[in-house]
Amino acid sequence: MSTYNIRLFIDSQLAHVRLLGSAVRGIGQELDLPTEQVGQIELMLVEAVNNVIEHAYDNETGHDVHVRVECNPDDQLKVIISDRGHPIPAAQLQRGSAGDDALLPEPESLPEGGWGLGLIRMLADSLHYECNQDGNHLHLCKQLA
Amino acid sequence: MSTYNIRLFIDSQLAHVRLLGSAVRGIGQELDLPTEQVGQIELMLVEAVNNVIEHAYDNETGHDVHVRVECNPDDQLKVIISDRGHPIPAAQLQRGSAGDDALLPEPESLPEGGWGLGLIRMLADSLHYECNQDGNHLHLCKQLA
Amino acid sequence: MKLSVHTHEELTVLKVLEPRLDAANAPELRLRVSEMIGAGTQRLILDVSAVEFMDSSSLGAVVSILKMVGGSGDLVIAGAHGIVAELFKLTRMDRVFQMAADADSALDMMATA
Amino acid sequence: MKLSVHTHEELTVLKVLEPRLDAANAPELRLRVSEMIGAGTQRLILDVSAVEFMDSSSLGAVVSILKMVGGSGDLVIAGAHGIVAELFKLTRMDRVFQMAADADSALDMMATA
Ligand SMILES: Nc1ncnc2c1ncn2[C@@H]1O[C@H](COP(=O)(O)OP(=O)(O)O)[C@@H](O)[C@H]1O
Ligand SMILES: Nc1ncnc2c1ncn2[C@@H]1O[C@H](COP(=O)(O)OP(=O)(O)O)[C@@H](O)[C@H]1O
Repeated sequence: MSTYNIRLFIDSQLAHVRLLGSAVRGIGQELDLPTEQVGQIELMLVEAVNNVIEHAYDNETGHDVHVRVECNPDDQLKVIISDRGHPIPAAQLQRGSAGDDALLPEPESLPEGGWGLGLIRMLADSLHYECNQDGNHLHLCKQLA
Repeated sequence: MSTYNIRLFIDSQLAHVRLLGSAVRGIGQELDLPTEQVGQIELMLVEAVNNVIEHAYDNETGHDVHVRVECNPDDQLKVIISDRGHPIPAAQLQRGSAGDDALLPEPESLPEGGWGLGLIRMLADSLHYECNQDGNHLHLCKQLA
Repeated sequence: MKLSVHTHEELTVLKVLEPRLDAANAPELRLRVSEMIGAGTQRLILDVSAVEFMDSSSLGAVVSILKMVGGSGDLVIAGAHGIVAELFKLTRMDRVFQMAADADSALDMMATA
Repeated sequence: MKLSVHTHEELTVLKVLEPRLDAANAPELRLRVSEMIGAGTQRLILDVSAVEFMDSSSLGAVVSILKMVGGSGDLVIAGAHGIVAELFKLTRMDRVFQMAADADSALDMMATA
């Protein structure tokens, strides 16, 4: 089967994120992916989009959050999240590359946040981040079962 | 609950229409709409998008098909399909306003097409078509149960 | 396109194993059936029980299949449900097609026809 | 946000009736629980069996609820399944929370605690 793609946009408001999440869930179901994988794809997308709204745009409404979904149903699904706000600091992006321990906050410290990038790393089969004149682009790839 | 909106784009290729259909189905499920209504919304959308690809763009790839979904979960869902191709001829658009009989081809004539606009009229609770410098916009509105 | 074909004496049950029939894959369905007819199939049950979505361009393909098999007694649509059944009803094409709840009742219908 | 509250002696079962817990509604959940605690609730079962999706910012709200009720013996998360259960597992926060399969086993767990 050939590659399809679709682009989705919301305004930078947390209340709108569920529309992106559910749209991508619908696409995953249409591609007949296993339920667990659909949930994982939705979670990695929502974490990335929440970060864009909260950090790239500092919770300011009126900015576009852009998601591109590319899928080759026999093979892999790519989700690319783009924004034109502050880029992810390199130090945050590299966190975790030293090993799993640095990826997520210690449970016993009862953290109330700080899981987003670590979860994205764990849920995506590969991750690539690129900043250019069109903005910041987080490429997440999921191998399909 | 307040109004949300999301914008979706595909290239003008029939093979990509299922991504739009399933994304909007996912949104309908998220809003907890009855299954029948979700199916009706997907069908009216797909008929409108097929028409844009086949007629507005004469089956030429490389053009954008734009769908905007606005929802007020307590009240109504609006689906606006936009293109920059040939507009729907006024005569086609007015077909059916004279009564249901003119809306759809006669079953006994064994038609192989010609149902699209009639189905859209039957499935949408209201319909409004607008052509301006940004293109052609078919506004379909569905009251939520 | 995933299809399964079962032959019961002179009857063929063609089950569509895709969840979706639309403008992108309806031409292939039409082609596959025309090949089957070329190879001798005359009486056909089209089992759409696994189809969750169908648009009007695939309804057009099904009408064209009806014309290929000849008469309406020779084609039964089985298992239409949800928006698929509604599409046949809204277009009033359920007047033209023989519709059965499932493949088994379609077999009964054709046996007594 | 739709919540149902049932009181069993000094235990409160708070069931989230939303299919989704995320950054948009987690602050409200946190607020509602803090009001309940202000009104005297001490031991809480948070029944998430109807929740089909949960993100890490709502996990943060649940940690904050844990801190509000005091000790981990006083909060049990019941009915986490699918991606919700996976979120607790991936973040290893299932080590910190008491987790029960459903509200009934959470009640048993708390009765014997
Ligand atoms: N899209 C982004 N744009 C800018 N900064 C980001 C982005 N995503 C993450 N960050 C930075 O990385 C930090 C860690 O992010 P994360 O692991 O998601 O945890 P949290 O969002 O809970 O702080 C954030 O606090 C923020 O400083
Ligand atoms: N989006 C559109 N842009 C341009 N022309 C259109 C559009 N939609 C419909 N039409 C015109 O209206 C006619 C009737 O459309 P429809 O009822 O959908 O049936 P069909 O597409 O099967 O011909 C089409 O044949 C076409 O000429």
